[in-house]
Amino acid sequence: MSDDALFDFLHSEIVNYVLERNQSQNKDAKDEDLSNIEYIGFSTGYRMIERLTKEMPRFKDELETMKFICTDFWSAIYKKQIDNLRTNHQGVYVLQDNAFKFLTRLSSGKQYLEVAPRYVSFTCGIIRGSLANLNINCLVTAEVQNMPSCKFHIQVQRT
Amino acid sequence: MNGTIDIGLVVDRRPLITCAGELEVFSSIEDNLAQALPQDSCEWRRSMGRPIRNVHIGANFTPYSSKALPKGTQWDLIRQPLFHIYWTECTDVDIYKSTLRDDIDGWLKELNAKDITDWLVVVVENYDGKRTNKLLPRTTVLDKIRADFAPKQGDRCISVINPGKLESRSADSWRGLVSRIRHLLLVSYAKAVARLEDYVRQQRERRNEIGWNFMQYFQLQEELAQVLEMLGLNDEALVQYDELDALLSQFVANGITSECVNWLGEFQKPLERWHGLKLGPSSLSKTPSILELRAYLYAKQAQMLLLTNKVWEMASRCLPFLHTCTRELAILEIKAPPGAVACWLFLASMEVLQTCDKFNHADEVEEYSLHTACLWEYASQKLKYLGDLCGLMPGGEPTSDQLHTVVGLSAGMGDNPGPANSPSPTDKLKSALIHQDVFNKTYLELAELAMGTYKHIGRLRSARLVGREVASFYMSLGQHQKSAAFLGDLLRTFEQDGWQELAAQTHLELAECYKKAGDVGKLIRSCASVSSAHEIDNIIRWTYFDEMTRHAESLDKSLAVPFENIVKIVSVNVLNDENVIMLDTKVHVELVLESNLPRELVCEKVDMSLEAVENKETSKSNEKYCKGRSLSSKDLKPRDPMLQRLKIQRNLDYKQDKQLASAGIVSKFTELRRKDSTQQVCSSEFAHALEANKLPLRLSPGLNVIRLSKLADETGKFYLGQVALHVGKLAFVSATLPHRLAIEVKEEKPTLQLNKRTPTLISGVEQLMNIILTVGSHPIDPKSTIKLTSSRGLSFQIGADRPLATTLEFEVGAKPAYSSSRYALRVLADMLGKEHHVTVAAPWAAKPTAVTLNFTPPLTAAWRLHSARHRKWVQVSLTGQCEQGLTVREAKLDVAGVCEVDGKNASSSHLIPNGMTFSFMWELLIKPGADSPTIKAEFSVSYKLDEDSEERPYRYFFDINDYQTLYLLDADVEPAKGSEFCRVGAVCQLRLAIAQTRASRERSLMYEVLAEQSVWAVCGRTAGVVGFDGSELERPQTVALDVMPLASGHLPLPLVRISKYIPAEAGNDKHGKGDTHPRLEPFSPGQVYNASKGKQIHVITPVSDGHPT
Amino acid sequence: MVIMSRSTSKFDTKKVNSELVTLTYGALVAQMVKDLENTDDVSKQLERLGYNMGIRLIEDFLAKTNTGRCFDLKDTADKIQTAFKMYLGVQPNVSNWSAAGDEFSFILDSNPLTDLVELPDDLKSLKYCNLICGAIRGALEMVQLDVQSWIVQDQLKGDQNTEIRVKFIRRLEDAMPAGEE
Amino acid sequence: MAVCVAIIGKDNSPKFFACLNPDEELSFQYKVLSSLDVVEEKLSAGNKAGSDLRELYLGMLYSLETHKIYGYVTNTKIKFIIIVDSTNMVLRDNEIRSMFRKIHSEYADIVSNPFYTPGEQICSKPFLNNIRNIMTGTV
Repeated sequence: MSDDALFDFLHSEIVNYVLERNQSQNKDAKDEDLSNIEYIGFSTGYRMIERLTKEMPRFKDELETMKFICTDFWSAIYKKQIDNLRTNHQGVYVLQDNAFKFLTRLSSGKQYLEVAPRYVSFTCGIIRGSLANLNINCLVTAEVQNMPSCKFHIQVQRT
Repeated sequence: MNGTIDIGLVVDRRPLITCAGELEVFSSIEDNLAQALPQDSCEWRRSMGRPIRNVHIGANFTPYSSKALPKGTQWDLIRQPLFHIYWTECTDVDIYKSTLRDDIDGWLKELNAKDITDWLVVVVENYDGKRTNKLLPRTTVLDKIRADFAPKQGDRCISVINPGKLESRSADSWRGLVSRIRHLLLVSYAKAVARLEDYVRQQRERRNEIGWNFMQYFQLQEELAQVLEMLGLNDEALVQYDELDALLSQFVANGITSECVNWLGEFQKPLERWHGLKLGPSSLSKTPSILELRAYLYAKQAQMLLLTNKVWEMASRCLPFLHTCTRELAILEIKAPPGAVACWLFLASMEVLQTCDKFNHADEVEEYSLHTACLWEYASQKLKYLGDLCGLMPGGEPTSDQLHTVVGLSAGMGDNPGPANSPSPTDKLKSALIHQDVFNKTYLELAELAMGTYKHIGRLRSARLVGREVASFYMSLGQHQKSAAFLGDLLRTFEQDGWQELAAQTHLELAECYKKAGDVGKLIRSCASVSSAHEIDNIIRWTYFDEMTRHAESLDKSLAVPFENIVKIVSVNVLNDENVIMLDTKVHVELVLESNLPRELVCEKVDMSLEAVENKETSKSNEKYCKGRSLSSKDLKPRDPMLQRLKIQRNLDYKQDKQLASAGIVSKFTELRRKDSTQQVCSSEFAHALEANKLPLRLSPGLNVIRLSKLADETGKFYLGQVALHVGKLAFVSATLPHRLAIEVKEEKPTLQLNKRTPTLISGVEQLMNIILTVGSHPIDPKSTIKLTSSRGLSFQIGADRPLATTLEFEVGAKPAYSSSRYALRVLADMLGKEHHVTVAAPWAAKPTAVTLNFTPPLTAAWRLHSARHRKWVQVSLTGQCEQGLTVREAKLDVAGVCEVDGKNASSSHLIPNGMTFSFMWELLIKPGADSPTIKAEFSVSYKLDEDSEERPYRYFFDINDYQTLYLLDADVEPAKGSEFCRVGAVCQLRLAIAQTRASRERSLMYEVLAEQSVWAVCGRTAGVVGFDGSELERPQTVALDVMPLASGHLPLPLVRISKYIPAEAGNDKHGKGDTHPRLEPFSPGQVYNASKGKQIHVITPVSDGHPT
Repeated sequence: MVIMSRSTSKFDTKKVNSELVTLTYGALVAQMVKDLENTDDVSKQLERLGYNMGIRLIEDFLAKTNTGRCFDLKDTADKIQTAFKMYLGVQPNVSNWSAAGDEFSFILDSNPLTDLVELPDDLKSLKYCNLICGAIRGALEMVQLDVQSWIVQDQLKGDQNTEIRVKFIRRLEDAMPAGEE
Repeated sequence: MAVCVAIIGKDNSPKFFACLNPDEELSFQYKVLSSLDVVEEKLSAGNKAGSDLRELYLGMLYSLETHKIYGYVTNTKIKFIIIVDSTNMVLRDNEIRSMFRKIHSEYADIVSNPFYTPGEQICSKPFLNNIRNIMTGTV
């Protein structure tokens, strides 16, 4: 596929599909239920990572894995790297993408902030799925303050 | 003379040094020299950029003989004298010139002839006393020798002070000599080694040529190895042996492909000896068998490894090595008596293990345990094999052939006795092959060691698998319990890792084991598991199924077997519409089971336990669990948390100013833990349980839908607990269901209500009330009666006809559940009390309950006495109390004939609305002056609430006392003399006139002027006492007081009050003690008539011209 | 810690992209199957999704290839063929023209959308790659071509190759907006 | 030519098992199971030692008189086990390694099937065939 237009369109169709379905089941619109978008991302990521890590040496540790997610993995999917990765070295990682692909299309600033969550859920899923398959059990959430910048919070579950 | 580290060195590879010249000189220092040489290490520089190594080199000395001289370029120089020393102690130059020089010259010529360049001339100097005082000669012999023979290489000539004498001075020169020899020797030795290496290389190149022979080559390269070993380069020596190892393997692997490798044929002769490895010092026979060759090679490698402290590597190389050997035996098709190879392998592994123990350093145990574990296992396997072969296995008896085999094998092992306290592997094996019990002991010992070591290094699975072998061994030993224990562990491991097929197999073995052990309970259990394992062949499954059912019948006490894989709960559904179920109604549950049993199972009973929920739990769990109406397989099988769907929601954060600060997503999901699937069985007991509707239940293979139900006969909250299938005394019991499905059983008690029909109850009137009886969740016994008891003054009755009573009983009668019926209760309360009680006793209520009824009278009355001089009036006013106004008529006032009464408005009838007051007036026609006995007055009136209700009387009783007028009081205000008007601010006169109308006991009374302050100012006294002697009645006493009006207009006169005045002294006749103060006593309303009431005086404003008054 | 931005991936982005779409699409279909109990509904939904994508893809396509209007159906077929190459990275053959020339097929011998898919038995009737049909319909509607498109052969059903049929219905008026079906 | 290929899940339970000779399957299962000990050993050792065990291919896990057992662990903790006849001199380390690579990519494809739930038994016919071909070296 020469370019990722198809992926973009597919992604926004997924968002539409899930939201329409929510409506049809009249879930409350206030705190939108994005579970299904996230899960579609999850199973995509879970399978994707199986393919991507085929040729790769074994990861040394969690941090190395995260770095991989931020660099090679991210640029494979979003054609750019995560701009900033922070961690407290206790299983919390914050990935910041200053121009997150699915938000760049929305006009930046605050006006579309309310709909932003729809466009980050899939990616949260991708991250969670990939890490899950790499045996890092975690919770992934996202926060958008001013678009198109987005922060992804990864919380590793130590159990 | 021997080197330092020659353990097991077969050939002494130390270089030979020849000694020429004055040998006696040499012999005096030979020993010192031989020892000194290897003491210090010396740098060995080699060609081809190989690393510089520090080596120790020793030497053997032989007298010089020209015939023994080798050619300086021979490849095997290593075996020849390769360094040559000329010794002399001549110090006299003249003697040197005369004889010595020629001798040395000859020696050197011979060396050169063989182009040998490695030589040294040593001049030993002996100092003794007589020489010391002499001056040293200008040139010494040494100088001469140098000049003559070694003008360029000065280091070829050296002088040394004889160490035998004067140690101190000689030490340095001695050290010099030794290191010189060491150095030069090494240089020449290095050359020799290099040549040898070249030669070896050449030989290897020719390895594919016809006639090339491995053994020859072997010896050649080993020589190199030995040299390196001698130099203490064990690692490099090892490399040589490894190369040989690899080369041999290569050849054998390729097999005899061409005649170039005919030499391999040498090895193909049948095996005669299987001595094991013979670790440690060993030598190789000229024509070794492949095993011997291999053994020797390994022994050598082992030795090098031990010398370099690599015990673990020796161990690690062992198993692969043994595998290679067996494989090569196979490839070379070497014939060997049965068991021979096994013996050899056993011995080999045991020897290695023993050596490991010997060299066991605490810090290395870990490392080599990694490799010994599998060796122990291997040894045990080999032994077991031999046991089978020689009929040593438990339960068996060796046949004569087998005994023969044993003899043969023992012979082939050779003798290798160990010290008494620790028998050698050979000893062990021999006795094991002879005595069955020793065999058993040894085998179990080895297996235990294998398991132990495996566990130690954390290879649990491997340990368990050894355990499997052991289990079967114990089986044949008839020790089924032990066997079962091992199999149990094995099974657990398989199940933990989820290896169903292996688990199934183990169940099979366990079943056999329990059968032998006669443990019916466990046997049934494993039969069930086997027969429900799809991995196992159907015929087998059937037989075990039958076995199970057969034994189930013979059970004498009940047995519970967990569901596990035998039966699976697919889904559970509560069929009732609500989770709240009324007492005495049926709970219906649909249960879908999947039976993995191969045949139909007939269950006499199927039930599902109900677990009562502790209240504290319900409070919180209500929300969480009880919503669920059904469990599906999804809920039942533990999900992989890694694949969980999460609840993801949008999350918007607003600032104070309601502006959207950030938007994101959050997960409402909290724990990602894996919920433990293992639940204890038979925890709940089946006291309250749902039961299958159709029994016996035929549980067929595959899916089964089962309807369970139970009459809810106890209130409370229950979880659906466990499922149990009963087959005779055998019960298959499921794990406890996740506490998601709860049923709540409730009951509703009947109730009895007593309801007013009207907002207020009125006493004195019969009214209707409602008794409402509501039957609860289950009907009441029709015979049961309800009893009402009333408090005093209250009476009631059901039904119009029967008379009112104070107690009342009535039967409930047949009433369906939840029906409610209404009874009309007539009530009548007298007017005495406002509050009345009804006590209700119902059979379902523990104790009777009292209901309070508040009644209000229909109307209230009040009375007043009015006077005019001597005439008297009574006013009775009625106030209505019921919302619908009541009508009154026939008001009567009965004064008990004290006097006549004249009703003013009594005759007519009146409507008195609620809260309104209506008054009746009567004049008491009494004679003035007559005394006034108390009048017992009774007011009566008849009222009715509305037209159709009949009239009832209302009575009101009151007493009238002191109603005769005793005093007439009058007052007037007059302007001061000379003015005809009262003016504001001008003093006027208040004239009081008090007249006594009849003689009375009171002699004196007091008057008080109670003037309105804002209107009147009383000047001077405001009160006084007037006395009456009772002589002249009706003649008033007058008093004048000064008062001043403060306002203009028609003013009411100041109010004057008179009271009885009882002087102080006059008191004692009343009470016993004297009264020091005078007292006032008020008159009762009727006794004083004040005529000035209502009088007014016109007061005008003061005159404008201030003319005095 | 901060990462220096090196935006070249060690992966073959083309390949990754194609796999990403394939997997994402798969996940979506799986979700739909979970949501809608009826398989035909899923197929319909997929077609609708494809349609929505089609009406957006066409702009992207025209912009990138800066081609104009299609003259005739043949031309259209060729353009779609390039679109296939462009978006799915596979070049289908255009064939099986109907006599009337108003119907033709795309024949794909491999289809990235389905290459890694195996339909479970209970979904044999699922038209997994109906998305494509929808996309074609949607895209053409934007250039005023009303067509039908459906799957004739499907590798997922064990056919040799996947054949997608396109049937020309009518030319739409320019005025007519592209609305939902 | 490999005599047995096994795929073991994250949870150490077998997800796929193929043997040239079905009769041997059971005995191979025992071998594969015990090889898991070594796999775990190597992995944990790898963690300790760090870089030395970064390669997915673990090499020979252990050898028996009759067989050699090789291991490979994906980044996602899926274990592939190959059993080879010890008489087989043809298969050197590199052949084994490339076999594993092929198996890995086959596995990755299976996982990519949206209708396959990771962690379930793999019972896809085409997959089985592909693995067989890899075993027999026909690919």
